[in-house]
Amino acid sequence: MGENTNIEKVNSFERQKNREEMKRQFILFASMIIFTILAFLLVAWDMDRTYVIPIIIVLAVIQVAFQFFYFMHMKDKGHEFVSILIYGGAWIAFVMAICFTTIIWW
Amino acid sequence: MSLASAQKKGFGAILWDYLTTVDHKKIGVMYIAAGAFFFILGGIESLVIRVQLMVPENDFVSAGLYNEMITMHGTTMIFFAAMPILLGFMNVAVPLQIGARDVAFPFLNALGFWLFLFGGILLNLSWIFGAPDAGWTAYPPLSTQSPGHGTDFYVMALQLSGAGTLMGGINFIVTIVTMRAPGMTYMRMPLFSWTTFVTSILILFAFPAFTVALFLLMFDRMFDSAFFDIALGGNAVIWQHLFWIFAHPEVYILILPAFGIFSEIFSVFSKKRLFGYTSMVFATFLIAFLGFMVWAHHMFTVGLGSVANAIFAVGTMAIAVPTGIKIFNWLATMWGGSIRISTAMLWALAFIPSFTIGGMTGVMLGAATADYQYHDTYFVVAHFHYVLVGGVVFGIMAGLHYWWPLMFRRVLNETLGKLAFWLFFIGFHLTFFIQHFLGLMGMPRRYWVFLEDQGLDLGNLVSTIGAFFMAAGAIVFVINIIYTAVKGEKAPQDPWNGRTLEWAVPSPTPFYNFKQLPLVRGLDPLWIEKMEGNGKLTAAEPLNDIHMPNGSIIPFVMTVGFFIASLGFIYQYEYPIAYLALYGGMAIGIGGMIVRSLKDDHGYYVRKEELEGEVE
Amino acid sequence: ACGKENLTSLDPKGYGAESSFNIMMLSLIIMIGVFLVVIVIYTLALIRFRQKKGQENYIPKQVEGNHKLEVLWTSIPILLVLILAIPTVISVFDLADETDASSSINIDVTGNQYWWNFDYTGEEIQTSQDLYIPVGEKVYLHVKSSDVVHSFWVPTISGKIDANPENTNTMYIEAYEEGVYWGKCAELCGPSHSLMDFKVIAVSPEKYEQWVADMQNADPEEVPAEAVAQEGKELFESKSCIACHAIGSSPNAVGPNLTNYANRTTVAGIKDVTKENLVEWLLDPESIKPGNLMTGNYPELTEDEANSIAEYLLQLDHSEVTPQSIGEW
Amino acid sequence: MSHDYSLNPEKLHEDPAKVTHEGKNKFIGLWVFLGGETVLFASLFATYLALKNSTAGGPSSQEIFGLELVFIMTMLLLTSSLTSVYAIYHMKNHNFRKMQLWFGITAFLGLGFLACEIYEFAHYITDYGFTFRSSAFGSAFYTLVGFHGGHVIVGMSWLIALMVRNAKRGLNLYNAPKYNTFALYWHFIDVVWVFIFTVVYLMGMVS
Ligand code: HEA
Ligand code: HEA
Ligand code: HEC
Ligand code: CUA
Ligand SMILES: [Cu+2]
Repeated sequence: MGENTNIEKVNSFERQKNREEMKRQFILFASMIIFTILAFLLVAWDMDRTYVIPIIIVLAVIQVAFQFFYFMHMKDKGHEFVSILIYGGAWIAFVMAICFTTIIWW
Repeated sequence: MSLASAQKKGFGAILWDYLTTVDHKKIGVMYIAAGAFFFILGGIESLVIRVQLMVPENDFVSAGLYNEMITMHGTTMIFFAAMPILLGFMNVAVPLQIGARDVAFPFLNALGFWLFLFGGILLNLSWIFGAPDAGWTAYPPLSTQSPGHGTDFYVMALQLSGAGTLMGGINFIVTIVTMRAPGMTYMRMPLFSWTTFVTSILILFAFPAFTVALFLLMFDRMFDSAFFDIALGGNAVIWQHLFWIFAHPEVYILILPAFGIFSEIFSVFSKKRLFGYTSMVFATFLIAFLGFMVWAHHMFTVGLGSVANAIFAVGTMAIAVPTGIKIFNWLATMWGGSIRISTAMLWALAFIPSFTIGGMTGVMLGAATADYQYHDTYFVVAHFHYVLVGGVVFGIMAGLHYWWPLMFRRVLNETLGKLAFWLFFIGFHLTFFIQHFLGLMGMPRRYWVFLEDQGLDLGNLVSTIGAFFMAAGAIVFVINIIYTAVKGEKAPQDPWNGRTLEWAVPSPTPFYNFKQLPLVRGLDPLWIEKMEGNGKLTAAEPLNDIHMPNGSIIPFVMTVGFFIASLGFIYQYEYPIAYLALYGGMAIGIGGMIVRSLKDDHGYYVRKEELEGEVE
Repeated sequence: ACGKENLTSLDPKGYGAESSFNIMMLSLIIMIGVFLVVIVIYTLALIRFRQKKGQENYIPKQVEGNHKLEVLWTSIPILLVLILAIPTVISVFDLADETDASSSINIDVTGNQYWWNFDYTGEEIQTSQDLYIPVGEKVYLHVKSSDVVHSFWVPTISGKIDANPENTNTMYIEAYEEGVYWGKCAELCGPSHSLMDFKVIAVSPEKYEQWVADMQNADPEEVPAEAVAQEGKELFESKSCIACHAIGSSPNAVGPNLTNYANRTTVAGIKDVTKENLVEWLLDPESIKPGNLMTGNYPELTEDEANSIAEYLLQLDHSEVTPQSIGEW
Repeated sequence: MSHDYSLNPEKLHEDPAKVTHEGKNKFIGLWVFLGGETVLFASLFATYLALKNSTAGGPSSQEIFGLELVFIMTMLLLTSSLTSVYAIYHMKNHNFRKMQLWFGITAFLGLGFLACEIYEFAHYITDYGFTFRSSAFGSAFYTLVGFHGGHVIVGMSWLIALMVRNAKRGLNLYNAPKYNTFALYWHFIDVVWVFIFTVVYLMGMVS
């Protein structure tokens, strides 16, 4: 088989499409970095925890959504079943987090 | 490899064949055989329990041994008898039912089986060194304080077999998503395939919680962490939550496949299409979904607070609705049909009243205020045996009679079958019905002895007698197996006038299942073809080479490695030498993984020419 | 045939047990109804639609389903579940209502492997195995465990509540009638889980007052009248019994408080109070309660020593209010 | 007869990871597995949430956590997620050498992350005496973060094995799905880390 060196020959339309996709991914990545920095800054500024905690959690959820939908292509077609699974997992995670912060004593 | 391999082989060759097989049909049979073995073990343990409780203040076994007995009985029955037998059925039937040549991950499938088997062996090794004694629920601090290594065996055994089960679950999900035959849409899948699918999803979401729980317990016991150590801020209720987040779905993991089996049987033996197919599928999903939302009904008396108790009580009762849909759909399937009472059907028929009683006592337990009385009494024991035996075991027995011809080319003897049924059925109700009253009359469960003059004597005696009827039934069934193997008649390819694809393949089923993938034209594809006078399925593809996976010894070797490593873990904090086993075993296990991933294994082809030569 | 009186949950004599019983009966009626419906359809189907001889080739109509029927058997169960759920939720909240706790009697209940300790908050009274409460009053129990999880259950009076090691649960009980009620431990806690019985002794409020006064006046130093018992008292102190067992008030004892031992309903929670049983316990507790925490932790006793100690313990009757005067158990 | 797994450069639009049946199975299989992993980590997170204040007199989160290191770790891991996207991009263009290069960078970043984590743990243990056995909080912290770290180690080994194994053979339809599933797994590890730095570190720092 050997290494595939025929890249020049490849379909330029596809290459274009892939490149666009990549550009979008990069923008997304930049926004994730911004979210992260924002979250760290919020904590570094030592603001009131009643605001900070919800905000950083929302930031985290958005970042994770980006990862799933774009980096992991959950938005693309062919991922319907996969999305249901992940939503299921996320729902269980949510229920567990609620329960373990409310009906366990400390 | 050639098709001529059906010739006589030596014992060594056969053994090697089974050790290396990745054929789902063989794996299925191995699951069932191993599960049956553990069922007998669990059954003998239950007989010891019942003998101990035959008369008040008995001392047939000691208190410590009694606790080991119930723990091993519960653990063995749930994890090493009921689950594997059901997984066996899935392996045997599902790929055929959906018209697939194989499962998605044959290698993983084999690995899953071996992990289960060695998990079971590990658990039972503990009989030699001191068995676990904190109940199958293993609540800490009792389980963290439990002396000896029993609980360590429990942890490692369940960790091993849990990993195996998870692999099985993933395998079936992917198989059903990607490998259905042309035309086999989701809404044309037989109900057993559906319940397998939903069960696998439950496995996928439930077992990881148990994995974590077991890790926490393992760390606390073996590495001095403090999850459940109250002095260091630990919290033992975390275990209870994690355990039930797993174990409640687990009971539906057990019952849903049984529901699937019954759906097949009611339809075939009533000669009628399953009534309300769509709502059956929907109800299955609903049960699975709700099943994850109700775990705290096992914890009503823990003191979670009235809001939690109220929410979980209502959620629990809600499960009655989808389950009721199923019961009534089965009744409606029989209604207007032409009912043949074979042994398989007999078990299915017995299931309806038995399970309904068990389900209804479940709803009664779900009423939190009443559960303050029922909890941890024999009322609960009665409830769960009604669903576990009256639901799951009856389902297994029904499935065994139904698919025996598919697996072994023999029909089980009907006379012996019916005898076994009646013995078991009568014994079952004798044993467990009266336990409801024992509970209400003040007998808590997990009681090594009950005292004299507490009005509990008669009930317990009756219960014990019933257990022996069950044992007699089980023995007759074993005799039936032997009798059928020796004297039984050869089964035709489609002995029950079946409706689904597993009855459309030649008998014995070729290892590639379908020479040509069938074209599915609707629900109950075989029935459709029969009604249109074809009697056999149209092929969806021209005859072609068939790609099959190679067998491999690696799953077995890896499992042995992890098994040795588990022993190393168990003894590591006493005998430093056990580290040798720990690291050595890990090296074998991981080595197997590395070999597997570095060595390309492209499988092999069954050539078109060979297939043409095959006679039907 | 409802089981033993004062043990069964089917003959409730307390508030909690009655609440549970009502829900049980409501649910039972619903279930019997449901079961009858299922069984009737089932039987009819079996009778009418069994394959008859000569019908082997008959092909029934292949019905897909029936919308109306399916709606019917979805909605009726929903309705039934609601009928059960509403009273359940109400009673759950009712039983957890703790508003009058501060004006009621409060008792700290501690589960230990394999005995129960009852500490009357503020009264400087400790008892074990026997819990005295006044009839007709709410008594708040603050339940916890000193080791593993136990569960406090007196079926005839109230449902159970777990004794957890990391947290205190509160539950109230109220007995309607005087009587001696059996209590049981309902959470697996080790080998002697099944032997961790106790009693709730419900007495009239007047008798309760008197009992409290008697207990508070009990003098732990009181020297017994008889010589054997005196010897027993000395042995009790010299054989290190006193290290674990208090006579008189002592909140943090390792073993059961023995102040009014002669008035006990049982020895070790399960045996009749007789000298033979007590001596048997003192000589070999393991044979009575496997895995108990007294075994092996005290110097070995001769039969005579055990006898003396038993004499001593069996004359510790500090109150006129005795279980024997209340009823049978 | 053996399977033909070679790539057809003319058919670039076909994602090499999903052409074959086995490839498709692997892809769905890994996603399914991730569904299970979600619950695994949910359980660990829930346990951590329940125990995060149970310090039993030992060090608390406010006393020991430092933002700088966690920030660096976060950046390393997030960037490695992007580099693996680049690698897959090159895979789709059938450019094996660039794909290997970007996966190499991914591995490098991952190792950097691991080094930081090991340093972090060592720092807690030696400077604060904060161990797995200190308190329930300690157990929960090391277990949660350690499980994630374990996943990073597994991911690294997987990636390095893939790269070494296939260095000489180039891209084909047999190994493309393997790279692809690895990339998915790697993103998931990143997802978990996003919650760890938020829930464990950031929430543990706010007073
Ligand atoms: C296969 C196993 C299985 C199944 C299917 C079930 C099914 C159910 N179980 Fe059961 N259960 C167990 C196995 C199972 N259970 C085990 C093993 C334990 C004990 C674990 C331990 O502690 O060791 C347990 C314990 C248990 C408890 C805890 C008791 C306690 O410890 O205090 C509760 C409480 O709510 C409960 C409830 C239910 C309910 C509501 C259902 C429902 O799913 C039942 C639904 C079915 C029906 C209701 C019947 C059919 C319906 C109709 C005919 C429609 C009309 C009906 C009505 C309107 C009521 N179960
Ligand atoms: C699928 C699960 C399952 C099954 C099938 C069973 C089956 C049986 N179970 Fe049990 N049981 C549990 C799951 C199950 N159980 C669980 C989870 C618990 C809780 C454990 C705990 O508290 O932690 C429990 C607890 C439990 C108790 C309560 C113990 C206690 O609380 O103190 C009792 C008591 O009667 C009991 C009895 C029985 C009996 C008589 C059977 C019978 O149906 C068994 C019938 C089978 C046989 C009798 C085997 C026959 C075979 C032979 C005799 C072999 C012959 C050999 C040859 C011919 C070679 N079980
Ligand atoms: C290590 C502590 C310890 C010592 C020392 C000890 N005991 Fe005990 N004792 C216990 C415990 C714990 C129990 C409860 C056992 C159980 O019921 O599981 C108990 C139970 C008893 C009982 C039964 C109590 C009841 O509720 O009926 C009596 C009587 C008794 N002890 C007497 C003695 C005497 C007399 C001695 C000295 C010779 C003694 N004990 C020494 C711990 C101790
Ligand atoms: Cu205490 Cu059981
Ligand atoms: Cu449940």
